[in-house]
Amino acid sequence: MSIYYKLGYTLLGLLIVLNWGMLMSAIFRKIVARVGGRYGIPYYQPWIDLIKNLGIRTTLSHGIMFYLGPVFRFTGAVGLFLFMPVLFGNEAWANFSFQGDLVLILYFQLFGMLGMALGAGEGGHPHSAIGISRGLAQHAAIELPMTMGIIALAIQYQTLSISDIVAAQQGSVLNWSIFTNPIAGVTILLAALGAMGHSPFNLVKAPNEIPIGPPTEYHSTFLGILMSSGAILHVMEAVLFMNLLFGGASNWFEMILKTFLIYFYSVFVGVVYPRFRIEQSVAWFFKIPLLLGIIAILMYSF
Amino acid sequence: MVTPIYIVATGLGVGFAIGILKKFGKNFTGALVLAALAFMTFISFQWFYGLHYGSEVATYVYTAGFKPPFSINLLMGQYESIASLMINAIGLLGGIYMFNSLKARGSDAQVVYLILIMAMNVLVMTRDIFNLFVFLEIVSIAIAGVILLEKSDRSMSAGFKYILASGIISTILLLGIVFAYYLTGTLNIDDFVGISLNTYKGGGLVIFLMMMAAILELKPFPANGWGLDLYEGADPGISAIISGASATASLFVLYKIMAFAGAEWNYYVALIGIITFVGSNFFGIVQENTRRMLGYSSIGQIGLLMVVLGFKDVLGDSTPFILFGLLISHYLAKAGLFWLSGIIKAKDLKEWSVIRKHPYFLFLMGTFVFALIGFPPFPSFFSKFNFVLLLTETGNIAWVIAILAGSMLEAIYLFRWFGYAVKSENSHIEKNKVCLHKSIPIWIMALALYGFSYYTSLSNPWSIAINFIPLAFVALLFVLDFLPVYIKNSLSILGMAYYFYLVYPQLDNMRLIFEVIFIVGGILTLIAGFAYKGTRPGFHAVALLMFAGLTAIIEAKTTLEFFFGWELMTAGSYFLIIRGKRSMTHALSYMMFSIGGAYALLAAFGISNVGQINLDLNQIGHISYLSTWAYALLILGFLTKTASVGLHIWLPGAHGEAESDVSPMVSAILLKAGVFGLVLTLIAMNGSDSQWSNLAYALGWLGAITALSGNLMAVFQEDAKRLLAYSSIGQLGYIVFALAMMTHLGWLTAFTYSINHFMYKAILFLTIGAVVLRVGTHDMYKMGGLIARMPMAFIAVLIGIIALSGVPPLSGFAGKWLFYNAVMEKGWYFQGIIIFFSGGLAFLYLWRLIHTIFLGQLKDNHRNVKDISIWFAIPVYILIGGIMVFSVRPDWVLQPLGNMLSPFFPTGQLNWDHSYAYTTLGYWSGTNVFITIVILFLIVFGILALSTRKAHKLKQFDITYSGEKPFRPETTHVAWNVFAGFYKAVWPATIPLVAKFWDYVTDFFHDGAGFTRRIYSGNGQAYMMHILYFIIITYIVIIGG
Amino acid sequence: MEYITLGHMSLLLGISLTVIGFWGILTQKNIIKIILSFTIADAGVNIVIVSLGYVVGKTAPIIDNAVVQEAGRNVSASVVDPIPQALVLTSIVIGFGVTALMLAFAMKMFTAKKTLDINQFNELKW
Amino acid sequence: MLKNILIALVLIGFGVIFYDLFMVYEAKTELTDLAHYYAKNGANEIGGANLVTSIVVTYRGFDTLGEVTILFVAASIISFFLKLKEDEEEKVIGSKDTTELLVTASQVLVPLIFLFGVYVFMNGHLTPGGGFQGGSIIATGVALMIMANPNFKINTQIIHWIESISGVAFVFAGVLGVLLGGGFLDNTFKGLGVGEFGTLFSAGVIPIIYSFVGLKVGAEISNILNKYQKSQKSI
Repeated sequence: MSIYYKLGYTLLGLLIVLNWGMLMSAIFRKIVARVGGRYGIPYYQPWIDLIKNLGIRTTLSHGIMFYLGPVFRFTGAVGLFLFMPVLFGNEAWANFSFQGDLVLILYFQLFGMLGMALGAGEGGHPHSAIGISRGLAQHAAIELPMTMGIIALAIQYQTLSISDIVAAQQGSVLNWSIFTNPIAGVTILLAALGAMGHSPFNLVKAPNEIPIGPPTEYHSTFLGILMSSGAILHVMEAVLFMNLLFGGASNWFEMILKTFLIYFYSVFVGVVYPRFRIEQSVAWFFKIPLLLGIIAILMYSF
Repeated sequence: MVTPIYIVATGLGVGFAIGILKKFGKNFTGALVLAALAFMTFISFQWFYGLHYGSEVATYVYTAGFKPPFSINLLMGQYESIASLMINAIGLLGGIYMFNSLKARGSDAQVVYLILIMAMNVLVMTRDIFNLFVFLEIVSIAIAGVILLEKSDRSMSAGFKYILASGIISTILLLGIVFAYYLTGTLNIDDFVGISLNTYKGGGLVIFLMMMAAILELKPFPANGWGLDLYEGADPGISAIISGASATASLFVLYKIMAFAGAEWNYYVALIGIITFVGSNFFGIVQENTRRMLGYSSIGQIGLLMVVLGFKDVLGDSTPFILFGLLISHYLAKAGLFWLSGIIKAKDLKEWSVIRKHPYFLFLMGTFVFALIGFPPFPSFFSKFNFVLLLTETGNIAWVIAILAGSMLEAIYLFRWFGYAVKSENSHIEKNKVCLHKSIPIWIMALALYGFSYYTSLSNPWSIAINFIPLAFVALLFVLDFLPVYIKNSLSILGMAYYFYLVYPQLDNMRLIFEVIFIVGGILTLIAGFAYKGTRPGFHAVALLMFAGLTAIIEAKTTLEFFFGWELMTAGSYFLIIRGKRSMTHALSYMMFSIGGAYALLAAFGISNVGQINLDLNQIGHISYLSTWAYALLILGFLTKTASVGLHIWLPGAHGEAESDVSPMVSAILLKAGVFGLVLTLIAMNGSDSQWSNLAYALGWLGAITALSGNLMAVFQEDAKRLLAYSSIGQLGYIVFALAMMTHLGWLTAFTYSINHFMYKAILFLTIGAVVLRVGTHDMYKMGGLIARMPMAFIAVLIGIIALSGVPPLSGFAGKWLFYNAVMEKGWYFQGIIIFFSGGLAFLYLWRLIHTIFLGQLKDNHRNVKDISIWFAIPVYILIGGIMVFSVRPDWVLQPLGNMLSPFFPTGQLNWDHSYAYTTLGYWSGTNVFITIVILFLIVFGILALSTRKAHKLKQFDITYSGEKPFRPETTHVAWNVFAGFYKAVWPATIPLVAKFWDYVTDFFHDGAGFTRRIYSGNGQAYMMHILYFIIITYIVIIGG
Repeated sequence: MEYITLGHMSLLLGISLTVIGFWGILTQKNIIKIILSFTIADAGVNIVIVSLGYVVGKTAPIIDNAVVQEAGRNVSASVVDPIPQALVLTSIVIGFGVTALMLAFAMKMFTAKKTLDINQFNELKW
Repeated sequence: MLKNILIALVLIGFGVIFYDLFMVYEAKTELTDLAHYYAKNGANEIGGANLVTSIVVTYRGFDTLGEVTILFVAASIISFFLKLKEDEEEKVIGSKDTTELLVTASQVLVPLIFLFGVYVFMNGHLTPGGGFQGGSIIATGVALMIMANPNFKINTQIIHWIESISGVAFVFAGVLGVLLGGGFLDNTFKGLGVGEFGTLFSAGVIPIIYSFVGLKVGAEISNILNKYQKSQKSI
């Protein structure tokens, strides 16, 4: 298939993912509101916001890095999509995942994060800095169990290629890693709570503490870009876990279903549990998840 | 050829004659004495020359016209000529040095001095044991007299104690002599050698008495309190004579008596020697008084020489080389130091900082100190090397350990002293005035030292191969030190470039990589040096010294050359590090770890030669005896340079406090020397048939823990350069870990990391250093918002941290990707996970680095700082270019690396399909990923640019914070202790256990020495008791036992 | 040691004098007494030297009429060993020199501190 | 207390060592070869009746040179060590005047003592005695004079002259030995003849050298005594 077809498919996929991501965030906010006894926003609110933000023509900038922050962020999000095989067994939807494997994904997540951190930094707003420092600390903590889980899977399947991992889980539901390798699966899911960044691990944005944290100074187009990349990122993280643990997806419906469940698993946890302080969340990841991770790997060390 | 008897005749004749001539005034008599000494020196020199070049043969001088044993005869042989030349030469120079102090005491003092020197000559030459005793007495009395040149109660009581001690010793000696005569009926030493005394009834006892006297003359530990008081109490000039000439003479006496004492004494001499060496150096570390400290050092050195004498049968033909190498270094260096201590009137070590007011003296002091410790190119270096090798060859490993331990102790206090001299506060001390006649002898000693260094290196069959061109270049730079920076800098760069051009054809790929890192890296960092004004005294010479050492270890074919280069590199880097503002203590600990490591290497090289001497560097690939230990020692030695956890405590301070362009030299470049060493060792280990898997496993864990602790500590630094220093520790941890995996992928990772770390750490250190030069502080929280003032620096740091963090698309990711594959393949999951976690931590400190310095709020006092100096920017951007190339075409680097490694690790290579790299586990195309990401980036950027093209820059405080507009950067810039929350979670892991441990060790030694040295109560009777007990205990050990 | 000769007795005397001298050196506090103990030890050693040169029943090594008449110019049969006597002469003189120097020291040390207690002269230590 | 025990142990230890030495000793019945040689040839090689003197001055003349040097060094050290400051030079040693007996006795005895000393070192090669003994005897005379009169002034100039001339002469004789004779300090000077055995002018130049030694020793010791006496002024 020629590169143009591929590009076409990719753009289409991106569009789907973007919208699905925005819908999910809308649903998320709705649920949170209802749990809080409020009515909540209409489902189309994110689109309105997005259009509004993109519509406003900003005239303000804190400088070049501030300017580049969203670019990094969006590139990171889209890149994640590009390097991730979204649907299994369909070359068209495998995007550019032939260019790199799991390691690429793991490290490319950080691309957007880093750029965002720097851009927000130049904004010079204390809240941004505070949010970022928390985010980095928490991410480092998440990294540990997450890596352990993923390594355990990689050992199990003796590969670092996501497509191969997915392929290995085909056939029956029982072939899913979550069943074939439950400990690693649980480890990853616990770490995923942090990765998704909902309460109790939402200290980074921490509404009503450091209002939305890093992006404090961003507005209009910048904010629009940030929102859309956020939406994409949410979906892509869900997709990652789907591919690793839940046998991937062979069509869009399956993909949407699975990502929805994965995503809302973290949302439900979020609405139940109050927010952790940073040292609490870090310490939390160093307890149960770490222990499970160690066990998961010990299983393969002998 | 003037017969040596004229040495005596001149000495005594002039001495007696002065009684009449004194009315011509003290200057005249003084000149006369000097003339006599000059003549004596001339005589012994011509004999030395004649005997050394074979135009003369060893000659007996008969007195009274009768042949021995009926009359006394003297012998002038080769060793005699050397010894007497040494004695007379130092006598002459000392006479010049002390001209005034002798004059002040009148012609009588001058006479005593002259006769002292004369008598020592006779001690060396005489072959009659009783005559030996007579002149020994003359020497003792004369020394007791010259002590009094210094008019003080201290010197007086020191002299008295000395007389008491020597009185006891001579009593013992006399008893031995007369009984020897009683038994054998002769007093002639040659006869003793002929007829073995031991065969006589009671002969052993007689020998014992004579040996005791001879050994006690050498001030053996601990029966040497009187000797220490002597060194401390006497005029420095006299101390120089005692430590130079009298020690030489006494050593010769011992040598003569050992000739007929019988072989069983060798062991005991060596034993007493090693006890003296270690013991007195142990006490030396707590000395605050310079002269006493030098005294301890002298006694220690003589102890070492006793060890050599004791092993003379083992060492065989190389005994003279080793003995005289050590003796001459000690003789020249110690004389020079004592004389210096006479000019620099500083009793307390700390006050030596005043020497900085005489830069040339500082240079001399450095020369002497390094010669004492046995650094190249000084004779002691070659002697120690040969000594250790020959000892290990014959399996005396315990002795080697003891010797190295003693040298280590000596290094501790000498370098502490030197550190004070170079660094400690000196504004409150006023400069001493220097008279020419005092400084000339010191210069002569130093020049002689260098001369002998060259001569020894030639005369030592093993060291001929050593390449002295770089050293010569360094020497040239020392000479040209007065020139301004830009000349010296250009010169150095040209020199290094040309040298690189010379050597690179001879190097295989692996060595070439390191040579490039060392030399090209060196050139790049030197370019930054153009930013400095003035002459920058001493910098270029020592920097080039380090690079000379680095290239020497690359080119080394033999262990000797390697060790030579290693020590040069250590010396150079030490000087570079100690140049930093507050780096006295750090430089010291750096030196201690380096020397410890160097000695570990030396011991390992020795072990690799057990059984047969084979200097070929590949010999470490075929270690048969104790191979695991040898490899452990080698690895340990190299880990001190890679600053692995446990041996790392020197690094943060040393790198953090160093000058802006020195930090990259010692961080990005120097650390790779340790890596190179590890690479050599592991290759050898891999090829050898020893059981190394456990060793590698331990090394792997060590690397992982190093990576973790290094990065973790880096997270909590407030000082930018220390942050980078800790990050270096972490990065080196990765490399060590990767090497320890001992697989193809592992080594590929290691080399990738080495190259990457060289590039981005150079970028970061250079840029941060340049920023520090502009803003004048290391503390990040004092900076902020600098992106507005120095965009060039910001971009550099941005690229640097992206590369370091390993985020795609930059080259850092290549390392990470390889790492995952290597770890998975090797199966070291836990270590691997620790490594990856450390990689995560890297983000924390990298973000902090760039954020607190360049982002956030600009401080008022930085509102108009300029961007970093262009001279720093040039190398930085060249390196950025390098990173970019590596990022776009990783295959250009990785493929050759792979080919290079396949001979060592044939299995498990990377497979390449165009730009795609495949392992059994994963795949990755650096080029394509780079292209994809860049395109994506540009598209998004374009869209944003279109939509926000009218955007204008806001002012600094155009933000609202807690409902109002801030106006102080300090209150708005989140910079101090930003990871407080994280710290609350992980603080237990940040306790500096290692530092605590080393502090404990230091205290232990310090207190131990401080307590035990109290046996030197300063009471004359106690000292005599020590002597008598020394005799009795030795008696019990040797005869009674 | 089948029978006690003059040699044995003087040797014993010499040795015991030496030990006594050592005793004095180690125990006496007064510098002058220490010096005297030294001379005692010296004397002991000198006696040892002489007694080692003793040959049973021989006379002094001076070729005078006594020696000549007794031995008809075969001197070696009639005199004791002259060498130790030569040596002892030397060692006596050396002892003299050392003692003189010590006394000078004692004198100066006394003028310096107005005491002769050796324990007062340990400002150099450790 | 502990100190005394330690001392006792030291003495016991040395008792043991010396006892072993003592056990080494067995009474000699004939001379060693070396001594035998001296006894046999000493007389005709050197021509001195006193074998000890022949050994001291000739065979082991180098030792003797050493002894002289030791005395000389000691004297020099003492003379710059005990040197007085100018103001002290003039002081008068305040001591109770010495007894009539001592003064008179000294006036009578000192010349005799000197004479005896000279005799002893002149005849060193014939009778027991020699340079050192003679010199010391002379010095006792000086000591007596000093005792008789604490403020007695010795003419140091003369002492120095005697001392150094005789010293130089000794060394010079030694060097002559190298030039004329068979080696340094060979004072038989082959061809000069050793004179008629047993008389004053025999044994080559031994009497002369010994006289130099005697003078030198006497001078040196008197010098030392002189310094001691003076240094009381500084107390």
